[in-house]
Amino acid sequence: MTTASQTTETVNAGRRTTAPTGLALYWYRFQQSLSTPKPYLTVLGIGLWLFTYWLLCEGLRVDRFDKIPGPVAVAKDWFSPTPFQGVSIFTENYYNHIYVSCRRILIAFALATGIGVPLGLFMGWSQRVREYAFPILETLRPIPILAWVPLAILMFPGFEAPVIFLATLASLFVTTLNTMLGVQSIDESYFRAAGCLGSSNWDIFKNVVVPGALPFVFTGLQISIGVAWFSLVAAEMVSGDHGLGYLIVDSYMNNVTVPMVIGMITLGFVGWITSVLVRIVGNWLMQWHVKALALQGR
Amino acid sequence: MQKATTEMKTASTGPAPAASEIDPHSIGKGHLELRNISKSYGEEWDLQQVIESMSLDIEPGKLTVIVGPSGCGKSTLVNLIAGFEKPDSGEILLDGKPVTGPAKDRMVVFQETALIPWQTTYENVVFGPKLRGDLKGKALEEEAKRLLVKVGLGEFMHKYPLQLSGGMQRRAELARAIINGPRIMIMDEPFRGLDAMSRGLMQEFFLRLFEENRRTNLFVTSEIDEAIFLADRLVVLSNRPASVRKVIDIKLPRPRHYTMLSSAQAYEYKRDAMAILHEEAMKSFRPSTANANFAKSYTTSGGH
Amino acid sequence: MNQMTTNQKLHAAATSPQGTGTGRPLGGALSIRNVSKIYDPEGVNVCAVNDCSMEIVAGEVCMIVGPSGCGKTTLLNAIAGFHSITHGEILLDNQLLCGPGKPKASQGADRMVVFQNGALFPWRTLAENVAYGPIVQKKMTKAEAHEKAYHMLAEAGLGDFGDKYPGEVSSGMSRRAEIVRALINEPKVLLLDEPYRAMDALTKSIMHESLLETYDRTKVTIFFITHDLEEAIFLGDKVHIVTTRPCSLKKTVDVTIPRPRTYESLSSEAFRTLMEEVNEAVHEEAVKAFQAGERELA
Amino acid sequence: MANVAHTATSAPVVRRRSSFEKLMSNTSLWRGMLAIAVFLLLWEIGSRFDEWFGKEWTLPFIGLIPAPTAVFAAWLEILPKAGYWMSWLQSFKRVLSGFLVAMLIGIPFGLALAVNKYFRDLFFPPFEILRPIPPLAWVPASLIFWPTNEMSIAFVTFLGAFFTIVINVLGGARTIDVRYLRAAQSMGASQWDLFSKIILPGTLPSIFTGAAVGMGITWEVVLAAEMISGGGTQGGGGLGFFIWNSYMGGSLEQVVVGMISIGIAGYLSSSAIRWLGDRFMPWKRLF
Repeated sequence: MTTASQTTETVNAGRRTTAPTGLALYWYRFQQSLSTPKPYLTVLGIGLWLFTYWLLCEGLRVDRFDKIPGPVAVAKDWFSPTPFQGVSIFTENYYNHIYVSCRRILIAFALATGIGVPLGLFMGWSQRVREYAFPILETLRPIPILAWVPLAILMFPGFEAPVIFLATLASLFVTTLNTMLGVQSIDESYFRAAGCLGSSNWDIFKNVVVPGALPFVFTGLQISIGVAWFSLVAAEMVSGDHGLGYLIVDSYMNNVTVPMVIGMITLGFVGWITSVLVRIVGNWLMQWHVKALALQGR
Repeated sequence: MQKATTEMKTASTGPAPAASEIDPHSIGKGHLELRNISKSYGEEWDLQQVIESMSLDIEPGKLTVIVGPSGCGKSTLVNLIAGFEKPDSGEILLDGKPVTGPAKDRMVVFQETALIPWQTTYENVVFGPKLRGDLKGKALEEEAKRLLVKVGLGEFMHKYPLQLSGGMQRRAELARAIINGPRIMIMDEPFRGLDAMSRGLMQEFFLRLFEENRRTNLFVTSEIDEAIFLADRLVVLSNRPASVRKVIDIKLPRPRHYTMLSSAQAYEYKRDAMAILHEEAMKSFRPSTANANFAKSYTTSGGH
Repeated sequence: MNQMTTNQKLHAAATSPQGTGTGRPLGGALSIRNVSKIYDPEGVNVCAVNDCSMEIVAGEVCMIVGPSGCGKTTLLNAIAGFHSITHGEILLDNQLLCGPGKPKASQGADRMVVFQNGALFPWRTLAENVAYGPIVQKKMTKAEAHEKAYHMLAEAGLGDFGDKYPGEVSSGMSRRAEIVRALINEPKVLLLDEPYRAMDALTKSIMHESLLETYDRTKVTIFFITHDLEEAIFLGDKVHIVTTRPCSLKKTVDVTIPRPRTYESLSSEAFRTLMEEVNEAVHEEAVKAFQAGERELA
Repeated sequence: MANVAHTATSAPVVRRRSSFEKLMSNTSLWRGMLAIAVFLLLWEIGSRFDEWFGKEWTLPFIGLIPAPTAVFAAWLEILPKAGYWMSWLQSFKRVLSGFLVAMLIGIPFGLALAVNKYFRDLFFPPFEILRPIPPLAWVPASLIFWPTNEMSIAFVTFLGAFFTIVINVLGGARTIDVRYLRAAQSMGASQWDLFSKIILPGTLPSIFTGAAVGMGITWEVVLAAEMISGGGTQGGGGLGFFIWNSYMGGSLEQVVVGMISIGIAGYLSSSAIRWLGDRFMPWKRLF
């Protein structure tokens, strides 16, 4: 329905005869969209939200809101070479926090993927492996990651290992289950076809199980990286040393509110970037899937 | 079926004659005229002309079947007639009045099934009249039940659509359309997706329904056998952009029987229609001759 | 019986200039003798095939017509080695596939299956799909297999589409590619399980012509399951009509329409007479299946 | 699947197995139980290794964790105590309050986003900007903002569920088959009819999916918030605080008891949602 209304809008007037490519296509789409209210509403929406935020916290200084740093205060500190409250894009410790968090995420995500994907593949492929492993997984899964904090601190030495353990554990469950579902979703006839064509078990694993499960695996990885960030922040807040979660909670303890907000925004941004990266890698690995979806108009 | 006919008559003189199935305004009416309609989609550098200046008269009281190659624009045509979309140019008239949007005088039976899955079969059937309030309470209940029994779903009234077989879903959908008393029924490849055998049975069933009261009917399909078996008039469309290639009057006697399909006369019609269709299909199919065209029309809309 | 097989072999060898591959071992006589299959899920015994016997000579196109869900596919699965049988025996060129003491046939490249909804691996291009069999069977090197795949795709009119993924081409083309994928292994029997089910009549008719052309070129034995009588008569040398569940042989018709057949044969007198002859039997089974279906749901 | 056992000579006897027989022959059930039993056994051995063979035999990681039997004993001990059950109650109260508010605001907001194009263009971008911030990152800010601990926990809980629910409602409402809408339009449905009879029930499955996921997040958030905010200061408590307190008090058995308790609590709440889903969507549980 929406496609119909969109296309009628674009039909008229000076027709182009060749399809624009690459950036030109984006530029064309942008120009087209200028004739619809969408971009204006988007700008207005974000503007309105920022304005309300400013009005409540800084403009009118409404009771309680005045305790939260407003957009102007945050921006001033964030982009100042000599930040009032210690953190800005010019200070080294800001990048140090980002680096530490990202490193932890990278290790945790790599560990979870490295363990979870093969485990999930075998669980999906072999009924026997599934019947043994799945109940244990399902018993442990409802326990919130945060509940593991004391055990993690106890089992692993230092600051770094417990935090990574918690983030790994969280994404491990997601990755494993999605991979398993992915294998189970593969149509039986692919296995049969591969069998007919004379494949060995290893051929089937390599050529049917792995590629067939990939779309689900990457859906799982998208969720998994979100969950990893979620748990990382929690872990850093409870038992951390450096990292964005630590920055937030440390600022709170020291009663400096601006770095707290900077930490939140940075966290959102970095989290978003990582999930985009996972998607890009997924699309790159699954050309066949992307092309088929594109033709279906999705 | 004979019995059902008499029942219908008593229903019309019953307590609530209002706008039930035997609405005198709906039967025998439904003269649909398409005048020079065109429709296109797509980016401006890649404009797909789907329908090009098509004119067609659909006569009241007849079963007109439109047949054309897959992806030729039949579904777009249905959307235009039903009022879900508007043509770029040209006009569509129903009994002389222009079509402006969807309304109950043109009921569509969709491809696959469009029964609302969260309503039982019965709730689906009474959905329309209840919304409009033109048939209420006991009268509505009786009418709905009568129709459901007629389509052989008396026992399945309180089941959800997903609990029914494919054939049953199509019949429930027929009942849901009929109860609204449309002037013209638009069937958009309604039996697609059924296997060849249940399809044959559904065609017979549908014919019985039509032959009872001869409500104006527009039936869209891509199966030639189905088309010839059902039609009074057979409209053969060209490949995309769709336009009318030929109109064939099918003079097989009514009521029809499945054996008539293997009669010499039916084969005559079939040969005629096949020749055109095959030619049209080939236009877009042979990779060597029209590669690009083929890729477009068959890759994107091939299956559905 | 034996003699007939040899005759047929000679005949096939004489009339088929092998378009693809040289020295393909001819053969493919299938004997299905008193086969029964009883499913036993959850202790509810369902008889899918009951005492079904048929003889298929080498190089024949054998069509099985019956209502959907009648157990035809079970029969095919037994031949291909996906399922076991409960009773009876199946022989290929007088060699036991499955029978007493060996309920399940082993899967092998001498019997290739083309599946109902298509089972080209969506994550491989058409050429990679076709080349898959010879590569995993280690019959050819990767380069040889790919070369042959492109060659055979070109023969089937898919030369320009070798590098496309199955999701990018129409269902008709992917089905043709699937047949090519089967034929590259030079099977004795091609097992087709309602391959054109979801297609509209026109695409179907084109698919038929393409299959007939392939058959005329290779003379491979074809075991073709369908519920479309017209398709059966148009393609087949022999049409076996089977009853609704449990599946057993109801009627067999020899199709005498000369080959090569074109779509004009569809409107020939001979075709019409055959249709008239079989229609009754098929209609009867359809009604039975329909009534059984309604009963089951009520 | 695995009935190759049929020999080709066996006669086609029709025999139904009793439900007891079915249960006994349910291999996947037995395997699952066996796996869990082995898991518990290994855990027991691993953690008691040093008791049996001396301190130098303390295994890494697992040797530091209390054994299942010890946990069970601790659980039995704590089971009759009111404080333990108060923690349950506290946590449940927090989860429910945050979750319900998220549903009450999230569902209409999501539906409004789905139905009205302008509303979506206006409000969706800010929503998308805020969404990637993990809910726990809000904890300090909300501790500053809200006057009581209780309210700040509720607020963070609300945030955790809110984003998930809105995204699910929006996605669900926008993927409703256009043919249902068209069929209804043909039959003369007004805008309100379309909304109440098609869009709303059509979105229900996504609402419940969102609720189930949201419920999981809610538990995580409540637990974290309880642990971070120290829970107890204003009569807080809760299972998160129970765990933290036990940890501080050095009772590791109780920590594991807390973990298991909260696992059970989370499982119970998601089962409740599934049960409600079945109630509200009879057309979903067919066959």
